Amino acid sequence: MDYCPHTSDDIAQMQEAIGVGSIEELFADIPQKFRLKQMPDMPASLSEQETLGLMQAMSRKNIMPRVTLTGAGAYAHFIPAVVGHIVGRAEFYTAYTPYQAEISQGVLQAIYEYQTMIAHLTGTEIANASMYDGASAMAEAAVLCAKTSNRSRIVVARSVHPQYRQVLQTYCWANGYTISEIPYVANGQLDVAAMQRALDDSVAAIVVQSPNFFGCIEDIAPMADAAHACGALLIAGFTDGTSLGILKPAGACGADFVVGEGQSFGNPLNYGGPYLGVFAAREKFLRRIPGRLAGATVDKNGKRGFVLTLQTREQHIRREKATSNICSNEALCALAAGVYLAALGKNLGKLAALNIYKTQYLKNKLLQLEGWKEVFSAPVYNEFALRCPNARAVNAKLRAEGIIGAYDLQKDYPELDNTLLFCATEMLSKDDMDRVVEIIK
Amino acid sequence: MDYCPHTSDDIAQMQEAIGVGSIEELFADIPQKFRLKQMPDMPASLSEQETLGLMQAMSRKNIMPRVTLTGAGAYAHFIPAVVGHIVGRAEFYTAYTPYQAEISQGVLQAIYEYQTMIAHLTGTEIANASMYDGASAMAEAAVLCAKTSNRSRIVVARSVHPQYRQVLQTYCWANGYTISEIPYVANGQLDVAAMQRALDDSVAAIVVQSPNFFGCIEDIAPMADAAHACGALLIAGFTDGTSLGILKPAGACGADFVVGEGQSFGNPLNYGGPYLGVFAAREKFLRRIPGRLAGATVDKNGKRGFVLTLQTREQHIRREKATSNICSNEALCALAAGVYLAALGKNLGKLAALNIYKTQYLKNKLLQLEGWKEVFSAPVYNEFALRCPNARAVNAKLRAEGIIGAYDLQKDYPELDNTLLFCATEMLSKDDMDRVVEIIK
Amino acid sequence: MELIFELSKPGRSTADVSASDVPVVNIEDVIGRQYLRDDLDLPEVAEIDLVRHYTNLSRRNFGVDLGFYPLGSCTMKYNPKINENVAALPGFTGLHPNASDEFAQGNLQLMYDMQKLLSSIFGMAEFTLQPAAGAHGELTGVMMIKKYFESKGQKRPIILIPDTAHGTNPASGALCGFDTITLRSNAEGGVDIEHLNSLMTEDVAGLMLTNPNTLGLFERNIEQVAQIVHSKGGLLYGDGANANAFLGKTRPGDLGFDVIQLNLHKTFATPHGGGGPGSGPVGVSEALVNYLPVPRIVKNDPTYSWSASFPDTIGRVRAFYGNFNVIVKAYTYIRSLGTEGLTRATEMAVLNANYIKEKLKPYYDLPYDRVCMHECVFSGNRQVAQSGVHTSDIAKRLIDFGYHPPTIYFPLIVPEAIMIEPTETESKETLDAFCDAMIAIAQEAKENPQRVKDAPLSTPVSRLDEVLAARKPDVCWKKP
Amino acid sequence: MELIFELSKPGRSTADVSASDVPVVNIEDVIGRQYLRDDLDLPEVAEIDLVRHYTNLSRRNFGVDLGFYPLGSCTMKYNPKINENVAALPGFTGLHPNASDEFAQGNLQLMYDMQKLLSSIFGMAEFTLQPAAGAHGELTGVMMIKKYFESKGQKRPIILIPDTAHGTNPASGALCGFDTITLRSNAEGGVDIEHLNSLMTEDVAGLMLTNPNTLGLFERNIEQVAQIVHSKGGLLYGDGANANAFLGKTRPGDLGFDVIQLNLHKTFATPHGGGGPGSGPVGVSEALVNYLPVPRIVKNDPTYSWSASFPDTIGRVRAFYGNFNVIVKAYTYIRSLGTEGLTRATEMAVLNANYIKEKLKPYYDLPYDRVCMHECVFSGNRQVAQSGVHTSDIAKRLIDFGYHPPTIYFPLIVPEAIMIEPTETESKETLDAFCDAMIAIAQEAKENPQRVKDAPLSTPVSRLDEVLAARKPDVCWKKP
Ligand SMILES: Cc1ncc(COP(=O)(O)O)c(C=O)c1O
Ligand SMILES: Cc1ncc(COP(=O)(O)O)c(C=O)c1O
Repeated sequence: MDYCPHTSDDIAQMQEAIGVGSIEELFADIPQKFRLKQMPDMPASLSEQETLGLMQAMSRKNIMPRVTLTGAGAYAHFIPAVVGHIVGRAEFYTAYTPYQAEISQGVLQAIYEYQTMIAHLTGTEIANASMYDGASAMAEAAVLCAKTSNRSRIVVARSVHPQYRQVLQTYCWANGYTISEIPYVANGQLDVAAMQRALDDSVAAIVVQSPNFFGCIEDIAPMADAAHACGALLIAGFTDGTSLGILKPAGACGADFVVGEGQSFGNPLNYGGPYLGVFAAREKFLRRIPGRLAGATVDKNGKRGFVLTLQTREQHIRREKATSNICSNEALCALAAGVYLAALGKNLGKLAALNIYKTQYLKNKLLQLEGWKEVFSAPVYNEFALRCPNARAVNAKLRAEGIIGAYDLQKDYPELDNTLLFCATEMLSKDDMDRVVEIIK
Repeated sequence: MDYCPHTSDDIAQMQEAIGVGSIEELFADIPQKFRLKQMPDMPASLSEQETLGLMQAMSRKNIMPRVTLTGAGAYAHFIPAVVGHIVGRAEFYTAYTPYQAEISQGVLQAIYEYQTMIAHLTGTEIANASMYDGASAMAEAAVLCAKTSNRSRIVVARSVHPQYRQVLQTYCWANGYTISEIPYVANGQLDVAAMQRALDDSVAAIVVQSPNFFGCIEDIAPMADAAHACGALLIAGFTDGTSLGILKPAGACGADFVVGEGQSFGNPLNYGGPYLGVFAAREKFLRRIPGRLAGATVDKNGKRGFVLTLQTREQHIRREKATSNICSNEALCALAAGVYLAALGKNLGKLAALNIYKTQYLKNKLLQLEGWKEVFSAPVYNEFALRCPNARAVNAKLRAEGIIGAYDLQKDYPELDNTLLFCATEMLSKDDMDRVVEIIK
Repeated sequence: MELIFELSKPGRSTADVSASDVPVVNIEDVIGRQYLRDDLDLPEVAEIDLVRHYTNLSRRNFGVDLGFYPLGSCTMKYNPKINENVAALPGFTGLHPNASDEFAQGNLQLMYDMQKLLSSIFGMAEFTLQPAAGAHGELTGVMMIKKYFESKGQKRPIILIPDTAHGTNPASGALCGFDTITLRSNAEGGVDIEHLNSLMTEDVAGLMLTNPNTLGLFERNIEQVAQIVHSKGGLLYGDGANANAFLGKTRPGDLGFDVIQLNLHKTFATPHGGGGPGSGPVGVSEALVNYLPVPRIVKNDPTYSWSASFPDTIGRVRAFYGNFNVIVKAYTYIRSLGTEGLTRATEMAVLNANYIKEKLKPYYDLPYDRVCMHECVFSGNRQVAQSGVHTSDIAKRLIDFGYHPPTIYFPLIVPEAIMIEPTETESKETLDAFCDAMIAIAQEAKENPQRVKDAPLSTPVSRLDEVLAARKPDVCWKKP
Repeated sequence: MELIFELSKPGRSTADVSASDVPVVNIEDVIGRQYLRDDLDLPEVAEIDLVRHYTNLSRRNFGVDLGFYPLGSCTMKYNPKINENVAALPGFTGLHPNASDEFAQGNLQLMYDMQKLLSSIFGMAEFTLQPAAGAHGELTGVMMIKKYFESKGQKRPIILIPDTAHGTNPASGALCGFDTITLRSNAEGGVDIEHLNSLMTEDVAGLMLTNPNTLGLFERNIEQVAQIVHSKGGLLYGDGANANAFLGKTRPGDLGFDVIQLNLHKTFATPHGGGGPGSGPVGVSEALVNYLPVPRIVKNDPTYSWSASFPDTIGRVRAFYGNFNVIVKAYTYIRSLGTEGLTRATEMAVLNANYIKEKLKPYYDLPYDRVCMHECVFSGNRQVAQSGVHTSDIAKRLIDFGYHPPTIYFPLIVPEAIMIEPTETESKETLDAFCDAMIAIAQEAKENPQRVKDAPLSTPVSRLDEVLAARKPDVCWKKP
């Protein structure tokens, strides 16, 4: 296959119009010694039917799980059919960044609506059009805090998603910022005293997550106060976005930035991507935040319309002084999130409640198993950590039944040996959970 | 789930506007004794997630075949991805019959293009916008011939698809027409001498199919001549529409009507429907044919546009004198067929050739098996009949391997015992066919 | 827009064909030159051009997903997206109809359950899912009536059809060899009982009744109508196209109908596909079960199978089993709505129609002023008289307001008919806005009739010359 | 159009939530009142209204599937539909990223193969697929450069960026803590070698070069450029956003690039999604392999697994493994085109750009008049001088002719720049029609400049007030 419409006649006529005798002449600027005769090591082209056959075979090499018991940064949720139908509209997915507002009102308005929903959900005043993912959104928020405050230390809770902390580490290292980690206490929440001790006027921001990586809900307001008291800012992450359907958002507790993974909002698991970084903030940071922004304005006749706005923040205008280097973002994923949130509406609260019911059920069932114990006592949304006699054996048994097991916390927290982080969403039926317990038994 | 947007406020306001105190009052015309208290025996409503779960489970009760070896009226072909993307456009599939031409130019033009492609493919001058399926298209053609000629006998080849003959029988019975069947000769083609004997001035039409049900290609021209010589018309069917990519169409051999199943053109197997009846004819029958027609015209400014035309043929105008009772047709399937044919273009010829290669390969391989013999010697397109030692055992073996076996001709032709009708399309790889022969061996 | 043929250029194509993995044979050798075609003149276009062509064509088409589509009698309700996704499951789309029953247990169960559900909802003894659309169902139903009398040795050449009936009814009767006689409506839009009494003889096979009829009115005397038809040994046929008006409220079987065809694409929310596909199941009372088309599904717990061993059957009306994929959508719809949902759908459909009727009554003539069911029928008589603006003009003008026009000039007994079926899936806001548009047009017809007659003004083509199209038909493009 | 919030009405919803099949607990008991939110003010709309809202919004958006989209530097080529279908296979969409490797062998093989294929095509030692877009790839690449010098114990605070570079290049450098110094272009649009020589010291970590550059011109002196950078111990970074210009013709690895990021959404035909997602793999030479982000895929025949045991790694730049589903599309594209197809794509892309360049040259200023690669850059200077019509006006006027405007005002060194990238998927007919439109606008700019300045005239909104939007930002709707 190729997708060039050119017939040999076309090519001949075009060569003539250009005034070259061959296509090769157009590549004359490439020094002869670097010209390829043949692309090396490449398989031959395939027909469309062969292509589909090849890719179907490859997809079938994956084992489709019957049940998924892990969350830990990505969440299995039911996606209403409307979402796919909307993001599948060619006008949306074959467009690019809406530089030309007049023929891009569709995407601009949809993103404006998305921003509004995110700001409300996170309890902030503003949100951008999306970041790459939750982890990079968190890292960019931290870099922003350090840059604008001229402070160079970031204080981060150890109960923040380990991968997020790694990304934070990478971004901070690249900018010459340092990181201090704050432990958790026995109930799974942040060690507030340790945080207090870590704060001084070198600290640009505190970074926490609620629910945190262990599923525990954090008490955000005191952290915000502590941060502000020392001139630092509070960056609050979240795990599963659906928790915002029922939990008080960090923005309402004084956080300056709320960042997190938006995948839960209508985006398939997709083995980790594309997802979307949610980035929301207090209004006062409007001119400093990274990423695109859709804004409302009027046309020549006073009619409402939407444009990309505050572009002076962006690299194509301020180049090295830009608020970040983001250019392509995750607009289609944000569109999906917007459609999802509009589709659920107030039912997002019901959905969150259902997640809690399922979680409590699974937790209680598992706790009846011999030798299983709760690790943290703080309230949880839809993830929870349990200590068990042999974590590896549990996951091996589940794997043998085509079930993706729980997240083994020892990977990232050596002290949490034989500790599994389970996740229960509306995708787990009672039968599924009973079966899981049966298998583990 | 339900899909009514009404809130209780809305309902109250609307009741008030209408002047009723309850919804029940609106049903006052239904005599009290016939009013249902409760719909009997119905399952409760389901959430969207439950609905999907239920239906997925049901679809998984089917066994998805690894290989399909039967054709016999429906054909497994590769459908280029573009087809689904186009027919999935909401503007197409959520519209209805284009009664209001000015906001239906999309479907009207697409159908006009479809009609044009079908007329060309079948070697006729005109084609309609689709019939229900190939069988009913054939039956309606026969009824039309009888109606307009005031003759009451239809002569049909026994080598026409048995189900098509059954449908023909039903339609003819309902109209008081009789049917005579013409046998096939040893090579699988129509018995021309028998046909000649069957013809007299009571015969309205001869009905044949090429390729016929046995896969054999018929010699159409002499049949057309014979029909015309006695004042009758020739209705020629076809089996797999892709054969028209390479075979001389019946229209080019003098047939008056060319009818057949259009499923091969971009429509999934769908366990038998929806498919579409192709209906093409000589120009002189334009005002008599059944079904919708899109026609070109101009608007007030002389701009080209399309409308439903010759509607005086239809039941909403002439009611009991209409050329048929068809109202809803298979427009979306015809759209798919149009997109498919436009996507293939001249490659339809290549595709037909590939079907022939595959067919010859499978036939030759099977003929190497002990006790397997060719039944008919006439040339075939992509179906062929073979006699074998034990037809049932062959299909049972294949079924055990998840393969849909060949069509057992004895069901419809008692004389063809242990005779299997195989079909090979581009969907069968060499490996598939080798494996099939291995299994049968 | 250009035609796909006008975009064609030799050498281009969208879909390619794989190289052969088996030996290439000489086609002339295996087929014979005389059987091969000389030319193959299909459009040659690249994928990008094909996709743009059809995508842009789609943008010149109005569908339910774009806006209000009150096309009376067609029940253009919203088509839920989950049904589309279910119907696209490979388990449903991928199976060959000749697969032996072992392969198809899911499909068979679905169709069997669907027949049972429809039987419950409509109060019939059994259903066939074979017919491909409503009119095909009518034909099938009338054939069963014919067969019924044939098997009783009775000659009944006549079938009665009300003057309000949809055109497919008389056409279906005629296509079954019946003489059709038109039954008059009475002043309140129902069956003229006296006329029925006078027509109903033992030469009459039956009456094809639509209830509620195409005026959107429920036949108040249904008990008497059924009694008259039955008393002469006739059968009562029901055109179920209007079933959205009574789900959960009453059942045709209880009302005395012997046969009824449904339009799944109307009542059960399957998309209309720009003209189809539809699906037209037919339900029958006990007396007619033996005449159902074959094959029929037989349940031998726990499996299902096809059987054609029903000697009294009318035979087949199409190949295979029906528009299976459409049935999947309708089944999904019924299961997701359940009893409550279906009943509420009917209630809201009827509420919406009555709401529109009340709101527009001051502005348009309402020939039958009584509570309506799921649709209401106005007449444009007043506008014609006032300023020569016809119903067709009003319809075209509605396009400029962003609406699909209602059905017009049907039913035939209402001059300048405007038949509005809002369906239950439209909100009060939508109805209010539509009524405002209708009222504005009524006003405009008085004040600026020419503007209405010039409509539509907002479409890619203006009013098209239908007379030219019919006088000089051009239904297939010819190379210039 | 109304906002989704303006359509909202209490009590409506599109998506429902299943009833609980497990015991319902009291939320306040398990969570605690203080952690629960007070309000949840999301839009409440019925499915029909939601679908109409977004469907109608989509119709106010221009995409490649509607028409020509010559947005320079963005490579808006046609996105083949088969790739969409492949990426939607449940085997690819359904797997959780925390699934153990046993579950994901298909995905792992796909990603591993993809890295190998990209390595072959670009002549690099190894690739990472982790970055989510081109700029993210730049950042990753520059981080590796930083790490490379760090591990050598060298302090090199500076990175060189040509004046033609895309804005993401300096921003990425800055986000890695580098000072960026601008490198001048010479008269023929290439690197000013003298300037490079003068800037290139042992304080300089490297040069970020785009080749062909954003003028669409191939760096003729690439060998010398690489030699100068390398001779001072620096590294040559390649911005591969323009890779569509040289597939099968040359390889960055052979040209001397040490790091290169790709934009799969440009070169390898994945849709741009109205702004994303993209995917920005980074390839490195042998010397930088150890610094690649983790995790990396390790092949232990016949299985594949993830490994994070690479002590010199820069770490992670995002969670999980990259924009997997985008990679599936790009992989499908590469496999279906194969060597021949990719080479032909490049050839036709370059042919198309040169064709447009030649056709428009008489009408618009062409600052660098030489053979271009996959795009060409004009200047609107002449039009400004003649009649005060600016490039932005020309762009808006093109909308009325049915085209998406080219990229404008970039690269910065061309005043009033008009950057046209036709891509290989556009036919000669399309290019001819586009050139006719450009020529007509040039004419119109002379004869009726006001008309051009008033453009667009055909859109649902006319020219929007961007100054107001920035002065009084309104980025979130507030309830009135
Ligand atoms: C009342 C009535 N009966 C029958 C039909 C015919 O149904 P179909 O179009 O599905 O054949 C229609 C279709 O419009 C109708 O409105
Ligand atoms: C030359 C060049 N480099 C880099 C980028 C950044 O790529 P992305 O938008 O994928 O982050 C772009 C995007 O427009 C570009 O044109």
